[in-house]
Amino acid sequence: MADLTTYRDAVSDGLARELRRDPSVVLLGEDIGAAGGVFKTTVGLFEEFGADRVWDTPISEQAIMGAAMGAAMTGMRPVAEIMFSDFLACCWDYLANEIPKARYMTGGQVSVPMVVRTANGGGLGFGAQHSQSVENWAFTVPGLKIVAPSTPADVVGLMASAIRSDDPVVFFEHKGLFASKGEAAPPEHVVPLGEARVARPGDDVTVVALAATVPLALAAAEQLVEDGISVEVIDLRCLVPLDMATVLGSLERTSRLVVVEENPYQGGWGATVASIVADEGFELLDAPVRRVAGENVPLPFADALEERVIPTTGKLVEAVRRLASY
Amino acid sequence: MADLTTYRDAVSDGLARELRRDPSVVLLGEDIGAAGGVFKTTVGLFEEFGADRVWDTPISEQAIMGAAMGAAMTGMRPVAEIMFSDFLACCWDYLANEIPKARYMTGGQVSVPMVVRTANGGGLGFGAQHSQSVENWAFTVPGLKIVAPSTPADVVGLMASAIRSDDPVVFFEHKGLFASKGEAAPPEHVVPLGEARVARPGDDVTVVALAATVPLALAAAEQLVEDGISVEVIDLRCLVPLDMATVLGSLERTSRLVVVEENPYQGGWGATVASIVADEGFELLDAPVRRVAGENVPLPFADALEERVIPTTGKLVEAVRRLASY
Amino acid sequence: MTQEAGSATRVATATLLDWLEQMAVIRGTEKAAHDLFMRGLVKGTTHLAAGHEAIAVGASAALRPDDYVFATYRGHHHAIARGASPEGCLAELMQRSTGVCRAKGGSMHLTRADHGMLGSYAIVGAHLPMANGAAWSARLRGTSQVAVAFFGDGATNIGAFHEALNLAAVWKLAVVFVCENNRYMEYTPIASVTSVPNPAADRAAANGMPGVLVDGNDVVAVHEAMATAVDRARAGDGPTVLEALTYRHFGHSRTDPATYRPAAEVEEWLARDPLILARRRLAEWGVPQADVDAVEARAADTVAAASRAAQDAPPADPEDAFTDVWADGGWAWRT
Amino acid sequence: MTQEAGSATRVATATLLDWLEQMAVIRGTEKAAHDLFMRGLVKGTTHLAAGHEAIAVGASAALRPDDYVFATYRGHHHAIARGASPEGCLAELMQRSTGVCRAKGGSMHLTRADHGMLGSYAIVGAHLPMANGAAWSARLRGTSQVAVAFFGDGATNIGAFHEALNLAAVWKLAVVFVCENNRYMEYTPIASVTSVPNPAADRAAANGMPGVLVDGNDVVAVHEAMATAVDRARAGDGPTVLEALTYRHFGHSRTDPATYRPAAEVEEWLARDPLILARRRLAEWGVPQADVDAVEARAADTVAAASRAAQDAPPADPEDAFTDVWADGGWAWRT
Ligand SMILES: Cc1ncc(C[n+]2csc(CCOP(=O)(O)OP(=O)(O)O)c2C)c(N)n1
Ligand SMILES: Cc1ncc(C[n+]2csc(CCOP(=O)(O)OP(=O)(O)O)c2C)c(N)n1
Ligand SMILES: [Mg+2]
Ligand SMILES: [Mg+2]
Repeated sequence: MADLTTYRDAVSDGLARELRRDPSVVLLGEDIGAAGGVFKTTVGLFEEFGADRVWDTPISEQAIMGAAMGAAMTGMRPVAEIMFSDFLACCWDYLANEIPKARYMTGGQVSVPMVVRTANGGGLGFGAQHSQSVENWAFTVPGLKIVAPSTPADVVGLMASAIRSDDPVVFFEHKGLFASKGEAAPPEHVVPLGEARVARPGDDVTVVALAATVPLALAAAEQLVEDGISVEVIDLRCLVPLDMATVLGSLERTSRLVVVEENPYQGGWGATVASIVADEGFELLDAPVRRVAGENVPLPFADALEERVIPTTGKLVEAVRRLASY
Repeated sequence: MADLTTYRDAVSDGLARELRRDPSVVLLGEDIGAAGGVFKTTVGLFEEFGADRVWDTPISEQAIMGAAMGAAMTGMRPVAEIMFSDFLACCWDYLANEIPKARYMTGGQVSVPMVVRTANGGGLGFGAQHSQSVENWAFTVPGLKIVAPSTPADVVGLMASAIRSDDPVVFFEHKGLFASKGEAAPPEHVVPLGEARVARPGDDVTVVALAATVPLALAAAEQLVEDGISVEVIDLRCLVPLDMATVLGSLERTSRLVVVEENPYQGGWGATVASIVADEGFELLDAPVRRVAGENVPLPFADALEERVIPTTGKLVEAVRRLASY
Repeated sequence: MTQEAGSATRVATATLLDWLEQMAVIRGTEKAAHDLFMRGLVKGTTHLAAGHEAIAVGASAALRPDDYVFATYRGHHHAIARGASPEGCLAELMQRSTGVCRAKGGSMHLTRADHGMLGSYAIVGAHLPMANGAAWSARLRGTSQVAVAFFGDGATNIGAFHEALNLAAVWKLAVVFVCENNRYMEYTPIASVTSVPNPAADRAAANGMPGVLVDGNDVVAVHEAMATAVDRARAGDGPTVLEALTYRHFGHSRTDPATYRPAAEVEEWLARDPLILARRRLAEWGVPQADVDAVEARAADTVAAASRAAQDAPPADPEDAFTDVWADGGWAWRT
Repeated sequence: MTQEAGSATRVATATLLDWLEQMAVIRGTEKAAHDLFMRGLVKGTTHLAAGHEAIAVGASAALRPDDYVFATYRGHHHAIARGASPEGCLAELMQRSTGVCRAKGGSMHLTRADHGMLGSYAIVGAHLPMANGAAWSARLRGTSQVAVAFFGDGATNIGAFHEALNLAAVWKLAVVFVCENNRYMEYTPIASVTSVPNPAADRAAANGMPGVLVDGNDVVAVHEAMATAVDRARAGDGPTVLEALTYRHFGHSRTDPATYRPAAEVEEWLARDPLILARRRLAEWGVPQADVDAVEARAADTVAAASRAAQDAPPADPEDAFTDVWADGGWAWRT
């Protein structure tokens, strides 16, 4: 079996590979230099690549995003870190109004090949302002590619594609996965953007998952074997491009869909997946479309409360069971 | 017949009524004072209520939102104007992380009874950064009530409820409707939050609309009479609270749903409506659920291009026709 | 121009003893939080303010009970200085139903609204504009309340800081902006990412208000500088930036061993511990050691009792996850 | 400290004649835009820069062709000063396929990337951090390009302004921040909502850089002050804030009659029209009126031809709505 590595180390590995390959790649963010990042996802990069490639910034999220954008427009491939994804709110103008629109509104004169990396998601007791899954914010904005890997190998392979992309990419690293382990990425590993992965094949119910809900879905699928329910787990990997072909293809066999997403139900990306299925896949369906999502409340601090409002294996198992017997 | 008034004048009327009624109501925003607002939606208020009730601010969207929040926490009912809804991106932290979470994360110690008013939507050739429909951004955040009126009377009635609400409300005024006319609101007019309005009853297809897509849907319904298709148009009025009872009730009769929303398809609020219907209303449906939404591109400047990417009566007519014959 | 504030006044001995006791309670509570974390009883993240006590106690002593305070994720000291009980704070950290925020906020969001402690906010800089709002509201309601925002050196480089200062000056709001300059953001020295030597005070002139530097480890000096700023604000003369120089005793948050700080620097600042400075001053004033020991012992008792009570308190109620979204107490978002 | 820049140097006569011609082309194009709007040929919103010409022309004259410029929604003058053709600009406003942005941007987003004119941005303040990025990139790539952000007085109160200045100073970036202070935001006087008299220059010191005031209607003075700032930037000595005092001849945007401005103020500034000032200087230098008339006539011809050509150009292609979302030219977001 291949070497195991953590998702956390895969982030710095993925960054290091691109920094080595392409001198136009440059990193910036808060505490990412000598400190190695507050999540230890840039450890060793400052040492290997030096202060000219790895830049510490002030606490100025707008200045970070603007600097990355200006540099991307003029020949660099900057990778900006926004420490917690909740803080995207402090520079949302850049993701909502500037970066994704520059090419379009200049009639194609300008490219913005940059990546925004950010630690996303809950489950660690960080409370209402440090635990959100905000990929649904980015999903509202045409012009952004959106990546959210679930395994260490995908972190590396998707990071390569993200950095090499001539389009702006928002790269969500899930805080709850940093300590998780998986096979290390082979050399030159590249995973194209927009290709979902069938994480577990199955025949009865299709479960569409992303990032931290992928291991959750796999655990649920394992449990459901006992019920005699065969679950196909699809890891979307990206929200844009969105691989609906894989989802609809799976439904041709299963006819039953559960989407499991960590962000709140209202305005969640799972709703878009569900609405496409309810339109284009209507004739495939033998049962209602279900969504297991975050509850529509802010995230509470206490573990016992947080557990109540984010998706869990138990909740998904329950939802699949009910749907299978519909 | 009752007096006609414009949607634009209804905004200042709605504000004036609450300013008269409750001394704790106070307005702040850019150019809202003597200038009467760049959309002329605060005309006359500075003159009637004076500088102590109507405050001009610098171009500091974060300072505006923070001031409103701090004042709301300490006994006032501020109404903040963010000139174009696109600029919510410049103070998104307040809508995403601060205002909607304060009550919850303090265990109920704090109330934030404030309203954020903003001019939303396209169709006027203002280009990529001044034309967006961003109610889908707000919809991703639990803890915000979301209002988007379509008629002058609703502007007044929903403004009353929004300002009197002890919860924070985002109030989207549609730029494309400012010049439109409708019956003036009677004295003491109050429309409760979260009650959809059947704008036109019908039997064959349910069309769910909001703000500027309501008149668009009504025009389509009128056109479709010639096809012998009877359309029920539901004006949601609010996204939160979301009146799904009215939508599902209508589907019990029509069994066919089209949602028409101006924001981009990806991440649009219509997806959430569709996903609820695909779940709870699955057995009611005789046909796929359709969404006529903005295309997934930034908004172009030229009229002929903008027309291609936002919902139009023609596109809705076509969608309903195809669905009716499904 | 940035001014330097001294500590000229001599406060009453009893006052300084009281301040020492408050500082000792805060220090003890921070230590208890640390110990409870080591024992696995405190989860999530915590940002201890040990070392910053003189700022909270000195500044709060210059406020009226009805004034408003807004703090950061590093806010235990302000919560306690404004009257939150150590028990309520520790219970919050331990996810007990008796926590000040019923375990829904956690360490980063301690709040006691009934004491004018209007919350702790975890997005750097976001609460400065809120303090403006509270001061604006006080003006509108015709009270003479003052609002205070406490924030770190790192917050001075974020946009909200600038917007807040400008609006406060233009509207002549009764706000005091208190920067706790502990020389570091998370792990990065503030000097390495800031364009001026005194990140808060040196920006005051750019927004037409006084910028004052004060020794943040000297509770008497903090009180004096704060009293001046508060008087100015209450008199309607507008806002002040007060930059208090200090140092944190622990790392940034519970996972940080703070190895990036030079040993000599740490030593120098530990020698200037605000409790040591207060004790030294009491000794200089001839206050008997026994009196000092008595207040410190009482503080230790307070903390021990608080820690016990918090540990004995019932866990948070999971059903509370679904309360307090809306003013009606519930969370319904649709029909 | 805010400094005042004079205009000491005497530029060559031919140079000043050239600048006058450029200013006349800009003025003529703005007038044409206004007329075309009155005739219903220009839709959407436009923000005319008539009155601001000396800033664009004087500043651009101090730049190299490979330097970078970022402007605002009020950016016609910068686009033209950087080499965008009046025809391309008017065609953009008239929604023609020959518009500089193929009618996808409009008046507020004029861009000529091949001339280093990297765009016009319509969210106040957002482009200042971008200019930092371009300068940072130049440093990383080892070129000596300079980046310039032009912005209004109103932009100085928004957070991005402060964040941009600080980072530029800390990283010693080759940026010049040029404020076009025309005394008003949309309809509100900047003085009524700003805490210092010179909204940009008085904030420079708070971020450790020089802040310079210059007469923005004197093209020679603007050029000189800009040249100093650009030299400083190119030499690696870091950023400068340049605040150019000026006035707009039209209202804020096409719907604004600008009745909020005192008649005497308007008169005073119209008398200080940058074109009048340039003509007067040429006369003082003894340049024959015929030479001046010749360049102005040529400018008028340029504009007239541009306006005709733009009117004759084909309308924008509706299918262009679906291009340029992604680098591959398309807009596919799903399979
Ligand atoms: C907008 C934003 N950016 C980044 C962070 C992450 N963060 C939390 S604390 C901190 C350092 C703050 O330093 P300082 O203001 O000096 O306060 P201190 O922690 O030293 O008290 C950072 C970067 C945040 N919470 N909010
Ligand atoms: C963030 C943001 N807030 C508000 C606006 C609306 N707006 C457009 S121009 C303008 C006035 C800007 O004034 P100034 O910076 O002085 O530039 P000028 O228009 O005078 O050139 C305002 C408020 C905006 N575009 N962006
Ligand atoms: Mg600090
Ligand atoms: Mg201006």
